[in-house]
Formats: sequence, C-alpha cells, structure tokens
Amino acid sequence: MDGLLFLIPALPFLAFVLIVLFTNQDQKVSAGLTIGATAVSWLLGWYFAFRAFFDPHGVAEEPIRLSIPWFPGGYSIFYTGFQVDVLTAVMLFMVPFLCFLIFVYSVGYMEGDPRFSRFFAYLALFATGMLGFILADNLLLAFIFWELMGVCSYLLIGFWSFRKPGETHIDHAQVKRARAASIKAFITTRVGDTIMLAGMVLLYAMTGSLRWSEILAPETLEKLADKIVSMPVFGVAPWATVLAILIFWGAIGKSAQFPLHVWLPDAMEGPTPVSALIHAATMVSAGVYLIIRTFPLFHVVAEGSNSAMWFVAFIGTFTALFAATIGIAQFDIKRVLAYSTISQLGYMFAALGIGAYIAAAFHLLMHAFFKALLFLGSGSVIHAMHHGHHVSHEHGHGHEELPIEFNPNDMRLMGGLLNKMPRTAWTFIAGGLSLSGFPLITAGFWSKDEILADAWHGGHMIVFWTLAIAAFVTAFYTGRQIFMVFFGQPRSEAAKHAHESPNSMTVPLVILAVFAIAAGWVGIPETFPGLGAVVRGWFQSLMGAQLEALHLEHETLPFNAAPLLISMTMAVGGLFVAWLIYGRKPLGYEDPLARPLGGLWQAWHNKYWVDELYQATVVAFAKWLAHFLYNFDDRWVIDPIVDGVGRYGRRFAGAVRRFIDEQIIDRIVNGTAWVSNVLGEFLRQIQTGQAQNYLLAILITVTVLIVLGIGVG
Amino acid sequence: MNPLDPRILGEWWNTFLRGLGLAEGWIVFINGLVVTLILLGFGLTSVIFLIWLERKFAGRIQDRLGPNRVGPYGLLQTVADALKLMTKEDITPDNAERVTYNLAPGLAVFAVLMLLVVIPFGPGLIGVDLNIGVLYIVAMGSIGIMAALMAGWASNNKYALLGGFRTVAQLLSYEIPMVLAMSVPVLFAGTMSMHGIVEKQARFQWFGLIMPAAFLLYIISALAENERTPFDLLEAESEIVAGYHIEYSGMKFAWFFLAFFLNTLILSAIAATLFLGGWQGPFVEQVPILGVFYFFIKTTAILLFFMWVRATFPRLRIDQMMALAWKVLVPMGLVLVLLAALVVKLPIPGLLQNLILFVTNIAILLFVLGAVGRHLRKEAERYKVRYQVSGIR
Amino acid sequence: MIPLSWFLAVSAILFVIGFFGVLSRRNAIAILMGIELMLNAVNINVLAFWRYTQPENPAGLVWAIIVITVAAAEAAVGLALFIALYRLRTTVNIDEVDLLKG
Amino acid sequence: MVLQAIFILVALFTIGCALMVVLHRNLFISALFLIASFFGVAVIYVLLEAEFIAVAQILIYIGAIATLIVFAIMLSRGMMTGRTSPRNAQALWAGLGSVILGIALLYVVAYRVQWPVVQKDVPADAIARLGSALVGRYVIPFEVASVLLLAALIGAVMIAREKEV
Repeated sequence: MDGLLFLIPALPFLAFVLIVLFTNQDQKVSAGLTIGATAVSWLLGWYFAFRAFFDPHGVAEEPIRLSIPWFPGGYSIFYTGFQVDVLTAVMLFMVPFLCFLIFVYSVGYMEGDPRFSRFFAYLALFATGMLGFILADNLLLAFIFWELMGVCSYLLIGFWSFRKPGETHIDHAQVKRARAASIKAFITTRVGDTIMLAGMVLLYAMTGSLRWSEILAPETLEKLADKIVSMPVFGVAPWATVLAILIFWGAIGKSAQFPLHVWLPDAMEGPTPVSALIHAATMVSAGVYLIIRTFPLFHVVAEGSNSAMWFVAFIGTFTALFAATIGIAQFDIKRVLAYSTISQLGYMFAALGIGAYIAAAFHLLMHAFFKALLFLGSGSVIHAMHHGHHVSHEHGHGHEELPIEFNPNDMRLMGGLLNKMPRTAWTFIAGGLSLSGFPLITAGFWSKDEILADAWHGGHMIVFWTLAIAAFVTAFYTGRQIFMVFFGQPRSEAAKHAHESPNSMTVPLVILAVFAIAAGWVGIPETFPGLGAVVRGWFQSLMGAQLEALHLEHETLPFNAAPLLISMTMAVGGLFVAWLIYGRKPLGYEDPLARPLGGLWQAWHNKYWVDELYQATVVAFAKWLAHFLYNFDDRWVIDPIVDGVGRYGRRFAGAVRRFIDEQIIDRIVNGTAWVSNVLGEFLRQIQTGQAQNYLLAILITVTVLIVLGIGVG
Repeated sequence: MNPLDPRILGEWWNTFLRGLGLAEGWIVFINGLVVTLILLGFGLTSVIFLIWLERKFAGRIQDRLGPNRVGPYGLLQTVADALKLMTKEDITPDNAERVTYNLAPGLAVFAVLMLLVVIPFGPGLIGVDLNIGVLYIVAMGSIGIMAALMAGWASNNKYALLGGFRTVAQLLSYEIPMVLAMSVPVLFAGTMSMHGIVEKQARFQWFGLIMPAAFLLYIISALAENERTPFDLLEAESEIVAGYHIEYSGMKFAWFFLAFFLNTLILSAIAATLFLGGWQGPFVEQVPILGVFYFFIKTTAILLFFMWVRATFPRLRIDQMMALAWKVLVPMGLVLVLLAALVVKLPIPGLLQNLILFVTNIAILLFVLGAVGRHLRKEAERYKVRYQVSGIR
Repeated sequence: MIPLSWFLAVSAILFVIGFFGVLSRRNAIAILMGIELMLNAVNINVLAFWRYTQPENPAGLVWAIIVITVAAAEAAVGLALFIALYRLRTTVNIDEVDLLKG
Repeated sequence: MVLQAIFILVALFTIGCALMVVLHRNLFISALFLIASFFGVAVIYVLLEAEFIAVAQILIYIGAIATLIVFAIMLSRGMMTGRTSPRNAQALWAGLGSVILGIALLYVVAYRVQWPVVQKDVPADAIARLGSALVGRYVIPFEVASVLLLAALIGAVMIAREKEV
C-alpha cells in the first residue's frame, strides 16, 4: 500500500495529460477525469492521513516513505520520493478534500465557458503540484512542485487573458487586467523563489543533502547553527539564520507577505474557484507549510540572537495588521477576501515567529476551510450578480442609472441577497463568523485564540497586541462585507434579479460550512474549562508527536483568561461596530467611513500606494536602467564630453595658437573623444542582446576566477 | 593441432618470426602489416573477378554473352578496363574545391576497406576479432556517407550536389533498418563479436533460417546501402546524370567504382556471417579449412542474388524509396528487435525459441508483404483511373 | 601508461578552442561546431577520469554516452532552427539576429 | 613509449584540426576538419580503452552530427561566399581570453592538482557492465535521454518543416 503513495500526485497529472492530449473536445469527460482522479487521490490521501492520525507517534518517528534513486551526484546518489509524516498527514487531510469540493463547484461555476476543458486540465495540474509539494521528501522535489504551482497560478490568473470570438462574458478591460495580473503574480513570486533557490543551493552546499530527514536532523542543524558566516552589510550570523531567511523569502513571495504581497489581490482576476483553491486555501499556504516544515532550521539558533525567528515574526505581524486595514476600504468582494487572506497568512507567520508551531499549523488548516468557503460563497454571489445583470437586461429593465460602473464584484451594488440566495448567504455568514473568530463555536476562534494565547504566554506583547488589533479589524471588515452584501436593500437591478446558484455549487458550500465551524473543535486546548475535557487537545497532541520526532520541546499551555477575553472582545466588538456602521441604516454608494476618516481611508483604499511605489521605483528603475545603458554614449556622456572638450580646446587654441602646436590639441581632443567612445562602446556591450557578448563576459569572469584561484591557493 | 586447420599457418609464421629473434612488439607490428596486405590484396583482386562476374551474369540473364574478348571467357576484360581508366586524362573541374574533391574517392574506398578487418573468413581467419565488431561495421559504414557528400559538394556541379543529397538521404534512412536487422542476430547471439556470432550458429542454427524476416530486412537495406538496383536512383542517368561522381574521370572514378564493388562484396560477406552461419557447415570441426570454402560459397550465393536483382528490377522513385524505409522497414525492424529480445528472455529450450521465432518471423513477413501489396494494388488502381481519364492506356 | 594529465591537457585545449569558436564565429553553424568540440573535450575528460580512477564502474561510460546523446539531440534541433532561420531571414549570422521580434 | 608517441601524434592532429575548425574561412572545410578532429578524439578514446565509446563517437558524431552539419551548410549555401568576415568584432578579445584561460587550465592540470590515480585494468566485460548499468542503475537517465531524443526528433521535424502554403 505504501507503494501507492506516488499515485496521489500522479493521478491528477494523468488526468491533465489525458485532457490535453485527448479529451479536450469533450467538456464532460474532461471535468469527469479531473474530478475522478482527484477523488481517488482524496481517498488515498485520507487513507494515509488516517493511518497517521491513529498512530501519530509511530508515523512521526518513522514516516511512510517511498523513495527511489534519482540521479547520481558525485559520490552519492540523490534520492527522491514521497513521505507522509504527521504534518503531511494533516495537509493531506485538507488538500485533496478541498480540491475535490472546489472542482465539483467549478463544474457549476465554469459552465458555458468555451475553455472549460482547459480549465480542468490546469486544475488537475495544480492538484499535482500541491499534492506533490506536501508529499515531497526533499527540498528539491518540493521546489519543483512549488514552481509547478507557480505556473498553474500564472496560467489560471490569466485564464481570461484573451477572448475567443463570440465570447461575451468578459470584456476588453478585463482581458487586459487578467494579463497584467498573471504576469505580475509570476514575476513577483519569482523574486522570492530566486532568493529561495539561492538558499537551497547554499543548503545543499553546506549539508550535502536536501532530504527533510537529513537536513532537519539535530546534528546537521547543530553544525549549521555553530558555523558563522560574515557578510558585508548584514554582519555576522550563523549559517542556519542565513539559510532560514533565504528560504523564508520564498515563502514571502508565495504566501504574499509584505513586501511581495502585491500580486495576490490582483490575482483575483482569475476565476473564483481558482481564487478559492490556489489563492486562499492551498498554494498561498504552501509558504506557511514550507516554514512549518523547515521550522527546526529557524528554531535551532538560541533565542535572543535568533534573527530568523524575529524576522518571521516581524513580517508576519506587520502583514497581519497592514493587510487587514487595507481590507476595510475595498469594495471588490474578492479583494476584501484577498487582503484578509494576506492578513491571516501573516497571523500564521507571526505564530511561527514566536515559536507557536502547533498554533500555526492549526490556523493554516482552519483558515483553508473557512477561506475556501468564503471565496466559493463570493463566487456564488458573483455568479448570481452576473445572471441577475443578464436577466435584468433581457427583461427590458434596461439601462438603470448607476453612479458607478456595473461590476458583478462590487459590493456597493449588492445588498439584500440573504433572501434571494439563502444557502449561499448562511454558509457565507458561517465562514465570515469563523474568519472573525466568533467565540466558542467557530473554528477560527479556536485557532486564532491559540496563536494569541501563545503570544501572551511567551511574553511577546508587541506581537500580541498587534495581532489583537488585527483581529478587531478582521472582525470589522468581515462584518462590513456581510452587511453590505446580504443585508439591507438591493442597490442595483442585478442584485434584485439574483437567484440561488445550482446544486453543484451550493453543496460544496454546505459541506465546507460544516468544516468551517466544526473542524476547530478538534483543537480545543486540554486546559480549557469544560470543553477541554471532552476533546483533550487532540490536534495539539497529534502535532506534539511531530515535534517530539523533531526533538523540539512542546508544552501544554496553562489556561489563561486574559488573552481569551481580549480575543473574544475583539471579535464580537469588531462585528458589533460593523453592524453599527453598515447594518443599522440603509447604505448609499459611498462608504460611510470614507468621509470621517479622510486621508486614512484613502490610504487604505489605495492599499497604502504600495503598487504605485513599486511602479515608481522598481519598475521605473528597470526601465530607466535599460534606457540609460542604451543612451549612455549617445546622449549623456559622449556628446557633452566631446562638446565640452572641443569647445574648451578651441577657445584655448585660439588664445595660445602661436605657442602651442595645433596638433597637440587636436590629438588631445580626438584622444578624449576616442577614450569616451571606447568607454561607451564597452558599456554598451553590457546589453547587446547577443549571446556571444554575454559568453565573452563569462569567459573573462571564469578566467579571472581561475587565475585568482591559482594566485590565492 | 589439426593439420587441416588454417590457424596452423599462423602458428608456423609466428614461430618463424620468433626464430628470427624479433622482439614481441615488432612481431605484432609485422603481423598487423602482413594481415593488412593480405586483406588489401584479397579485396582488390577479388573486385576484378567480381566485375567480370557481374557483367557475365547480367549478360546471361539478358540473353547475351557478356565480355568474351580479352582473355579466356573475357576474364581479363576488367584488367583491360582498369588499364584504360588509369591512362585516361584525370580532369579536375576549375571551380572544384580541390582538396576535398581529391580526398573523396580515397575516403570512399577507405571506409569500405576498413570493414574487411572484422570479417571472419574461416575459423580463426579474421583480421581483428573486435568484441564490438557489428557496431564497428555500422560506424564505418557511416563514413561512406561523408565521402559521397564531399564528392557531391566539391565537384561544384548541381547534379553532383543533388546526387550527394540523395545519397545522404538514402544512406541515412536505410542505415536504420540495417542496424535494426543486424541487432537481431546480435541479440540472439548475445555478442557483437563477428566470430562469436558465427560460433553461435553451429549445427545449422543459421539466423537467416530462424529469422527469415530479419534476413530479408538486411538484404533489402544492404541493397540500398550499396546503391544497387532498385535503389540506384542516386546515379540515375536519366534524372541527375550520374550522381555525385559525375565530374570524376579516370583513376578517381575508378576508385568510386572500386568502392562500390568492394562494398557489394563486403555486404554479402556480412550477410553470410550474420545470417547464414559464416564458415559453419558440415565437417567444419573435423576439417576446419572447409570453413573458408563454405564462407565463400555463401558469400557468392548472396552476391549472385544481388546481381540477379540488379539485372531484373527497375528502379524506385525517390518518394517510394523513402516511404519504404520509414514506413515499412523501420517499423518492421523495431518489431523484429522487440520480438527477438522477448523470445531470448523466455525460459524455454533453445529449439523451441527457434521455432517460435521462425513462426512469428514468417507471420510478420506475410503481414508486411500483404500490407505493401495491398497498398501497391490500390495505388495501381488509382493510376489506372487517372490514365483512363486522361485517355492514356 | 600515458599520464592522466596528458588527457586532461588535451581536453582543456580542445575545450578552449571550441569555446573560442563559439565566441568568435558569426555563422551559427560554426558556433554549433564549436559547441561540439567543447562537448568532445568534456567527454575526453569524463573518460579519462573513468579510466584512471574507477575503470570497474561503468558510470563514466554511461555519462559519456549520455553526453553524446545530448549532443546529437542538440545538433538536430539546432540545425533545424538554423535552417528555419535561414529560410526566414536568409542569414545564419548570429549577430544579425539579435532582435526578439522578427 | 609507443603508446605515448601515438598519443602525442593523435593529440597534435586533433588539436590542429580543431584549430582549423575555428579558424578556417570556408565553413565546409571547417566541417571537414571537424570530422577529422572527431576521428582524432575517437582514437583518444581507444587509447583510453573505451572502444565502445570510440565506435559510438564515430557512428554518432561523424555518421550523424557531422553529416547533419555538412547538410545544413549546403542548405544555407549562400553563406559561404565569403563576402563578410567569418569572425565577429570581439574575436580578438575572445582569442586573448581563450589563450589565457587555456594557459591557466593547463597550469592547473599540470602543476596544481594531484589526481588520485589508480592502476587498474578495464574489466573484460566492461561493455556488458555498461549495458546492464544502462538498464539497471542508470535506467532513469537512460530513459530521460531517450525521451529527449524523441522530443528532439519531433521538434527538429516541426521546426525545419516548410509551412504548407
């Protein structure tokens, strides 16, 4: 049975190949292939996951493995394969299951799209990437699947990046946005990935292995923690810290943390199931998973001097609050959720940064359920708005005069959808409550409380209070969203004509809603009064087994009412304030907060102008550099030099013509021109577009290095 | 040692050399030289006989006498021709690339002569028993292509260049089925050594009898590799005058001619070795010298078959030629190799293996011939219709 | 016995010559020839180390065969590209095709 | 001694031919020298007792790659008229860099490194071992190589094919 491990990622891949090669013409068969393959993967995945759940200590100590020699590298053979330990099992419980539900949902959502089959092919490929990533038993294989996910993300964000003739549901502006968004996502994440690749290469150079079991072994980590590297600018640090931070950059890109968060909101141009699956539940949390996986590397350096952990905590905490505040001022239903995702991922990183391994994993899991639910719910709303718009047009309600352009995603045009689509609404509200951490019953409460309790207990007060404020903001914007979308009066014809989505969409919603509420109960801490005795911290003891296998200590936190009460107050308070502002009285097309908050609101609404900042700095710099090199000799250097020298020379010659031979001056002038010309020509070589020039540079570099090597050693 | 074993001669020769008090290195050197000279002499003289045979044989088939003036039965005709060619003016075109132009004929002969080294003429009678003999043959065969290309390009003549292109296309295409056909005996014998393959064919277990399809595949691709009818469109007079050697005259032309006939001889010898048991035959164990005799009988039989084909068949069109290679012979070869590999690994006695191979080979052969025949009939039908429409019968 | 360093020296020289060809020729086919020389040099190196360190281990031979295979694939695709390029632009000079747009 | 003399001759031949490959103006002649140089390399392989690779070298490099190159040269024949220089502007710098690199490499090879050489014979069944290694331990690289070849085959046909009008 262990030999079947490879099937989990292989089956979706097979579906992808079959769709691309054979069944592209037949939409039903294509969808069936993807869903069928994922269903089998799901069953297999749960088989392995439950094996781990029933024997956590055994599996944590001795993971289920499938390993083959991949390629010989020097004196050793590089093995690759898949493994299931407790952490993988937890992910394996969530990922294929969510994939399956969302794929089923997509059948309804994508109905009628001319690229239906291709959509499912991409989804299948994505499932391969994600499943392979969580199962991989070494960093290199994980990285390959990680990049595969990146490609799928790129393809799916840009899914509507061109319009087939006769397609009406996407307009030209949307096509342009989709193109830009997909490229932005790809390039932004590439920044993180490149840094991570550097970390990976260094790690291999330092340890000679990339397998989790070997690089995370205590002796290897000790070695890495003891070796010191001194760098320019950054100063002295242990290797473990350097490697950890380099790898963390990959996670920053993939999980859309500040400063590489800009791609995720734009990624909402993709179809909503994609947003739910890739940009909320699985791929973006892969970054968190990676850090959880390599946590011992972060943790090994003694506390106090551990700048890697500090860095993770800082980025996470900052992003959590930063993104949450932006979420307050967005009107696009999906963008609110996107910023919320960034913020929640920040929570997880903050948890990891303060050493709360279990809490991070727990929140990762819970977040996947409720955020997927929220996205799918928003997809259902958008779907309904679309149809409502269509219907209102057909029935001659004609051109309603709206103060803003119609956009099915715009929350200002919704309202009152609770009665039109009750199933979607109630499940969405369940997800929203979970996200805002509604006390005691929702999953989000338990996982968020766990993080806050850890921060309080560990004495990280700055982290604690920042996260607490972020929790308040989260509850607030969630409440705002719920009240704007489902309550009040419909604010457009489309909203009036909206109706419930088909069963294939609502059934997954209901299932997910159950999980979004109830899944959290497995993690009720043992020390919690009353309830704790029933569950006895099942999830905590499960992950505890993993921690023990990694030789990290793990303690059960004593019960403390203070963080609990603060967390409850924040959640309920946020929702209440949202009701005060958005739920009490009917809304117009302008946000009631926009006027009173003024500049702050503008900052939030414009996402703190980070995009504009990047446009003005990074992008502009790249363009400027290209221009500069191109124009260097023609405009700015040679001409002024030649002109200046020439003018000076002529004046000088006129004054002292009798004393100095004209030849000398001419020669100086010509010589200067020649020198600058050569210089310019040389600098121009840097970017000629000719591979041979680059190769020459390589030749010179290698030669210099070898000659230096001879000289030195 | 058996007095009728040809190896006794070698023993004697080595003792003789040692008797002269030579160092071991020198003996190796002298032996190499002697073997080279013998092989060269054999190759070059046999070609003279071969050309006579071909003309005589073709003459008989076409109800003529063939050469009969110079010497008894016209035996010296070839010698006379050679003398004529040597004394003819040697022309090099003005715009030819001289070095290449002069190198090409030499390279052509060189590529073929190199092959003589690994051919086992009898038990122990082999230049070098390379353990990768078959691969060596294939490798050397590919050099011949270069000669044609060089000749075609250096002549600076468009017909020559076209001929060169055609040659490359044909030789490269038919090299693949030939290699596939050759790898079937290699698989079955479990060795690439020519001697080893012959030894595996004792007691009439000739691979050509066990695997007739592979044998036929080899014969067809050998015809093409040798640029013989029906694959002689490389030098089709009516289309491209004479192919890549159009500009060559005199001695240089004679070199190409030599390479051509030598190649025929060697391809037949390889066929005899790989598929007809080489020097194997009755009483070879008792009287090893008989092996040489058997080998030449078999080689000559195949040679005569080649000549028969040449005198009988018209040539193919170029598209037919390519289609035959890529659509018929290559797939067939692949199937045959797969089949041989499977059967060799079957855990059953050798005789049963032979039987299975024979039956399946016949089946493949019938299937392929049937398919080709059906296709050709259809094509003929199409042409008939077309001609009827245009009024030509 | 020939010293190992002799083989390495020949390999190094061949490699440098090939690299020079790659860097200095304008014709794409000539560049390809330079690359082939470099690959040959690599193979000499591989086989020399195989012979002088681990002749009983076939890894060196396997490696050499894979290098040859890759060279063949590269030559086939490269030449196909050049022929397509020649058809399109009637040039195979590499310094005349430095634009990404055709 | 004899072996060493042969090696020196072959090495000089190979290097000379390689030089002609990169220096000769006429591309066709360059290609012919390339073939000669391949031949020299094959002999070097024989001296390394890797006969199989040597024969494979002749078969693939001379029989296939060189033929392809010559073919391509002929198909783009207009390029050989020699109106323009065969070398680009950076040839001088490239030459200088190459020479320095070559000297540095030779220095390293000759003086700087003590290679751990063992005196062992090539086993008689080296080719059999190679065969079983290719379908045993190295089966994945082998399969990858074959997939690569297939892809190259199809790719080359697709690229070079003339578009149907």
